[in-house]
Amino acid sequence: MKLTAKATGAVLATAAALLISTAGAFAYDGTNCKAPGNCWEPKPGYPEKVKGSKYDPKHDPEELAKQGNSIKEMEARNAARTKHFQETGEWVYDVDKL
Amino acid sequence: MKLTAKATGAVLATAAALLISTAGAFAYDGTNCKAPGNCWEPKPGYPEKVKGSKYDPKHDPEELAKQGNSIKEMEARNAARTKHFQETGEWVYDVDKL
Amino acid sequence: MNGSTSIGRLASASCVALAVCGLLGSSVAVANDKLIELSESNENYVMPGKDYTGDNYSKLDQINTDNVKDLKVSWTFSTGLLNGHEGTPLVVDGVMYINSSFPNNVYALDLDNPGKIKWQYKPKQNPAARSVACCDLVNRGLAYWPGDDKTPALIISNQLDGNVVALKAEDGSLYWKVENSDIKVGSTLTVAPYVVKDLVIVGSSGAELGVRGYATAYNAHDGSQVWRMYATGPDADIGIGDDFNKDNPQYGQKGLGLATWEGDAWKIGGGTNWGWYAYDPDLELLYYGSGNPSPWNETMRPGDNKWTMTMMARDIDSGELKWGYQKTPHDEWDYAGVNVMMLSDQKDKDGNMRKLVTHPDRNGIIYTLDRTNGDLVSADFLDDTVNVWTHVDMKTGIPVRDPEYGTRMDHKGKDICPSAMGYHDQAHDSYDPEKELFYLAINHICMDWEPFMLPYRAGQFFVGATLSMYPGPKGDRQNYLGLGQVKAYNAISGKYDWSVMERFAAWGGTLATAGDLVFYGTLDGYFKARNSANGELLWKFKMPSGAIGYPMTYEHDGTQYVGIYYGVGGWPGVGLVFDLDDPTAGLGAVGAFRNLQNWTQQGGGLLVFSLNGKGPYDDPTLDEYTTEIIRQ
Amino acid sequence: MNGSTSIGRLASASCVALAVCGLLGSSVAVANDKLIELSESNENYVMPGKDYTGDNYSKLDQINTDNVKDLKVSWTFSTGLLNGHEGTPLVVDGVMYINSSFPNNVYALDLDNPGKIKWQYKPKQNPAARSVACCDLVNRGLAYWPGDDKTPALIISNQLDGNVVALKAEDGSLYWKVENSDIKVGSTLTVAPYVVKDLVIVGSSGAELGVRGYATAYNAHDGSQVWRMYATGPDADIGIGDDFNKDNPQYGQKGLGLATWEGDAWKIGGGTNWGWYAYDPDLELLYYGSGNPSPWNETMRPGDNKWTMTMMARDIDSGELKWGYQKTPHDEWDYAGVNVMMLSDQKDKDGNMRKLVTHPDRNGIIYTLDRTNGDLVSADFLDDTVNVWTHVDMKTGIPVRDPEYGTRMDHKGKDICPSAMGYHDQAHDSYDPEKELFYLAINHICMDWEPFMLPYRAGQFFVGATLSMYPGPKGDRQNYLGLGQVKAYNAISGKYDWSVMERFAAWGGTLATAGDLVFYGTLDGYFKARNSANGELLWKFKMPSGAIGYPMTYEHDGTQYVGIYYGVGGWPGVGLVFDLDDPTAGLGAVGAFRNLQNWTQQGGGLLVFSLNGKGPYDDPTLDEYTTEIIRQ
Ligand SMILES: O=C(O)c1cc(C(=O)O)c2c(n1)C(=O)C(=O)c1cc(C(=O)O)[nH]c1-2
Ligand SMILES: O=C(O)c1cc(C(=O)O)c2c(n1)C(=O)C(=O)c1cc(C(=O)O)[nH]c1-2
Ligand SMILES: [Ca+2]
Ligand SMILES: [Ca+2]
Repeated sequence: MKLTAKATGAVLATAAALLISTAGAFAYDGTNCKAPGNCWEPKPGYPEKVKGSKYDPKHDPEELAKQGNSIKEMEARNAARTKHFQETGEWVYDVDKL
Repeated sequence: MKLTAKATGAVLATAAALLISTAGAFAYDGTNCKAPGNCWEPKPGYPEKVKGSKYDPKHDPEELAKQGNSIKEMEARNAARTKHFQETGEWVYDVDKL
Repeated sequence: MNGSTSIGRLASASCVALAVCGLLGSSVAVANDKLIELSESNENYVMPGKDYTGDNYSKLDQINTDNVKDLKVSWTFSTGLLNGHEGTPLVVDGVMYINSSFPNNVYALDLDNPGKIKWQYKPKQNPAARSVACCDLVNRGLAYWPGDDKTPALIISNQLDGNVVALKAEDGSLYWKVENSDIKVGSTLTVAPYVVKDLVIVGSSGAELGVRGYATAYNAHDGSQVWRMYATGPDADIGIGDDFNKDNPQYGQKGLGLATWEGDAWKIGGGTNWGWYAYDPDLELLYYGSGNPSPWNETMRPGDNKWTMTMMARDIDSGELKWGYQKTPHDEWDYAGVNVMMLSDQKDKDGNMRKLVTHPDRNGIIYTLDRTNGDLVSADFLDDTVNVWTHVDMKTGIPVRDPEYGTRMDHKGKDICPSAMGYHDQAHDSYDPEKELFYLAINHICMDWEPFMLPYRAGQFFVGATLSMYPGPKGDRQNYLGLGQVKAYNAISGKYDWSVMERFAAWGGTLATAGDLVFYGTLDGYFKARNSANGELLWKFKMPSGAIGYPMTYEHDGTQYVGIYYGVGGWPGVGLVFDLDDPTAGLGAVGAFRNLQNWTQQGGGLLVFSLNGKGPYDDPTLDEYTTEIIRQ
Repeated sequence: MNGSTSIGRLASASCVALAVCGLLGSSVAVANDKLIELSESNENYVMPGKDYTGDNYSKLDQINTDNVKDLKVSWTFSTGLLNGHEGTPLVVDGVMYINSSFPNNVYALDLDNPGKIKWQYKPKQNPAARSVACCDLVNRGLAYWPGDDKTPALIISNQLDGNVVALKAEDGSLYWKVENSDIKVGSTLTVAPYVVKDLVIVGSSGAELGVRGYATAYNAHDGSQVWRMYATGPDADIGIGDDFNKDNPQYGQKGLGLATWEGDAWKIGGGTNWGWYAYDPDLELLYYGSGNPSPWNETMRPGDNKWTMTMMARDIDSGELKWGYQKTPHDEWDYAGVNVMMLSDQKDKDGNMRKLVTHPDRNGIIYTLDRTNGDLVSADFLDDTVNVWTHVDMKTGIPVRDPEYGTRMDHKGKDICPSAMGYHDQAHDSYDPEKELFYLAINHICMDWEPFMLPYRAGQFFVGATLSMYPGPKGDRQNYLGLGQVKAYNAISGKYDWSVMERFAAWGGTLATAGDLVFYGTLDGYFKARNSANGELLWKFKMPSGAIGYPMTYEHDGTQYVGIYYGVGGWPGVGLVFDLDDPTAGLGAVGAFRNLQNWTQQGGGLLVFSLNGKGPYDDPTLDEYTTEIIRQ
């Protein structure tokens, strides 16, 4: 069941036949890359960028920032815990008690 | 380990010894019965009736009636369910749908 | 029949005789005969205790003292629920019926392929039921009614929320469903329903919430109520007629359900029945025990509190109370009297053949009565460490107290043995009619007890005592171990042929077999087999979780299987189940069983054992989706 | 070593050599060597997949094709929890460490007396964690760090609530505890931690809630963070340096973590890693896969969405990404790329010995890469019913799509194979280095998929697609059966030596042994052993509940044991676990697995098997409270 481009065999033949007969939107195949590893193309009729299109998710930057902020805070708390542990040999999880 | 009144043996002997040496309130032994099967006596210093005593539970008659009322209602609902079942061969639990 | 003289084994012949004599209505007789007949087969297990004797004894001897060491798991089933799993499954005609803890799912498994569920019934229950259950969210089993020409065979299940459901045995669909207990007033159902003739007997729970107990008989055909009898109140409510206790008037007769209570206290006076039933088809008497009076605080309820704590014998058709013996008048310790009733026919000390009922009670005494009329035959301590009683007056039947261990307001009772859990609680024991030995699953727990006053509010806990429980004198009080025993007891000699201490008790009970074996599961999760003649431990298995149910056995396709539920819980497991720490929580159980969590965790399911694990999947292709292997 | 050429088995010798050469810091080298040494012993099972190769292969052959029919349960343990039980226990020096579903209790059992719990750790977790877990409340296992002269041996447990706890292996007491993931922003932990040297590697979950994925290395000594690397965003965050993908520049190199996303979408772009790790001690590379981009609705995130869906090789000390191969650029189907990585050393088609990493991906393709540099060696369909791809372009590595089976807004994709569950999900597979065969636990599920728009709100589900799932073309679509396969795969020939359909899939994975056996548990609760050479079914056992974990094996006191968790759940079990009916609920799993409940119910525990059930309780007096029997 090899599926390298060069492979042959019943399975691939079926798949290839399917490809030709297929209706619907095209899919990108990696032949029109902006750069290596950056090959995506929008499907016909769909926007290249969603911003301003009818598919604009209109993300709230505040929501988008929440994960990063939360991680920063966790890292700071963890660092404080480790520091206390290194200094005292005692692990205190509750940072209010450090 | 027989413990009929007539039985003897180490266990009972111990128990009897205990009885004699025991301090504290007396316990009724069924020898002063008002009637067969009605033999209880209050412990010394405890009331014969709690009503009006410092141990009066002051039961609320409305609370005391709740179980009886609930059972009457359940029995009526069950009877309605069974009647419907006997008449139609169909069991309907929701009495609002009978 | 192996020369057995116990009633269940003789019953079928008698019943046929009765039916022939025209004493029983025909459809009634048919259903009843069918159940008796089924109960006699080694392939079935149709009711708690195996047959109407409740002796939980099987004539199967394929597994025996020689080969029990080769007992291995054949197959398993998880119910999908935690909380304690009590009771034991039923087996009828190659189908196993499994009960479970709240919300009381019911499963049917085809023994030819138990890996696929034949049907399942998963009721949606009001979750409020959880908060009024006293002792974990347990259920003690199902009942089977064999059906007749009008009505299909039924599986009956009591739900914690107070509903009784009858399911078609064939497909699990609902046939009828009635309300028996109202959780709004604190009344629940944990008891296994019990089928006699065309009646379904249903008990009640909730004496820790002031519930006035009753037993009800429903007509299996349509769920209609045939009779309902209470433990307290007017004679008519209790089913007391003119001939009540006629052979033992000293036990008390009329009017006592009111006269032994102050005012209306009988209306909230407990006496539920959530334990086990037995039935004598010749005498047509149903045996069970009523539970503790309510509240636990004795000072609040002057009087003997009849007919709580009573061994009862009721006429099955009318519900009438034929005799009743109150074991613990005016209870001061929660010695709820609902324990197992085991019927045997044995020669008494004088050599007279007697029809007996034996009952290991919570109060530390094991009673044997003449089951025809309630005559007291013997009353023995379950253990020599019982200290609340000095003895039972055999004439009056009254147990004589040691006042040192009584309880009362403004007093903290100490070192009281047994504790509120009794020296025996809900365990379903067994009786070997060959050896004339009862295999008792005993608690070894004592307590301190301090009452307090509290008002009655319907649907709320109404106990009024704070308890500390700990191992009895023979246990390890430092480590809270040694909380149970297993004993082989002869009701005629009063002797214990053998006894052994258990770490946390065999809370669920025992099974005896003609293989000279006694089986039981322990709270700490061991399933054990002992030589029933001498107590020698022959085999054990570590189950996923502790047992609070009792083992059963059946034969299928020529192989003997032994089944047992695992799933720790019940009263001793409440600390584990609800994650409680305060030793007085769980009505004192948390402290006593504080170490149980170091041996077992919650679970919920069934293990089925056989010699060398023989079973349906010895052919591994059974229940395969396909046996086709594609090779390239 | 049996002539095995797999890396884990060669690693120890190499490491010792390295240490001698002074290339490794001494304490680091010691801990690492110790773990490798432990992993080589048949008596231990110290990490997921048994050793760093992740091949889950054991040289034990006491249980083999001849005698596996005599495999019986030796002992059992319930964790006290329901919900799916994934992963497998660890065994180190005669002690077994057991993980469990939420709240992630940890248990240590002494194998000499597993009936008594050696220690237990029961964390109190914020119950809110339950509502942000995507796929049941699972946990994939524990890690063991062997300790050194400064710090005791540790058991590390990832909690669903995002905390990582290190417990002293000796007594279970807390050693350190850090916050890795914040449930308030939808981030959880289900992945098993992974120990390499003195580092504890921890992944992340939550791409169904828009969580930007990362892997973190903590210092085992004090919980300090050594490195944290993301799947998306700036190169520095991802650990991309100058030599990234130097041998395969066509995979992409710098800047793509930003350039392949529109705007800030990478901040909520998924790429969590909750699957399995492997490690090559010679190359000092850590292998794992990043998961799906977020949201599932592809229209909302133009671009290749790098480096989600990527096979990654990171330098263990620095976390630097040495090579990365994105299998599914711009995912349209949730083909999360986190699956198991299995390291093998095999001759390629040209006869050259290669250091390989094999990875059965969700997207229906099984990849084998040169693990030194990421060269694509082979990419085979997991089944010939895959229809989303026509082939993989072996030069660019890009899989070529059949547009018929793509997804997009305002379009309902139909008959897409594989479904979102992939033809392979979290199963931990195995590899037999003797036979050079991979034993793959495969899904056989297809789907319809319809996207919808939704806003991102931190901590809320952010999926944007409605799914219906059903059996693949070889299954039984009428009855929703035939949802899985087990296959033996040769990565060099690309051939499947044997394949067999399963009713509901072997969701948890497989174990291969030198006894010529492959073991696995199925969702419907069967534990099976097949002849690993030809697939023949030799043995099976019906477990209490379905399996979603994978088997392990160890030797203790000369006896070979096989262990496996039961406890159905995970993504396929969400319908059962949360009692859901809507077929599109559970992200489509409820419909596909609607029939699972007819074979199994929830449970949670461990079964341990041996030949004839041999085990510690063969001496039934072990762990008795007393052996004294009192006879009267
Ligand atoms: O008085 C009652 O109504 C009532 C009910 C129950 C029950 O329903 O389980 C128990 C008790 N009492 C009780 O006293 C008791 O010891 C007990 C133990 C158990 C158990 O299942 O372990 N249930 C009950
Ligand atoms: O993207 C994620 O963060 C994430 C997490 C998890 C998880 O943590 O269990 C699963 C998935 N995705 C997932 O896509 C998936 O198929 C899946 C299956 C299971 C499981 O345990 O059965 N978990 C997860
Ligand atoms: Ca009670
Ligand atoms: Ca995912």
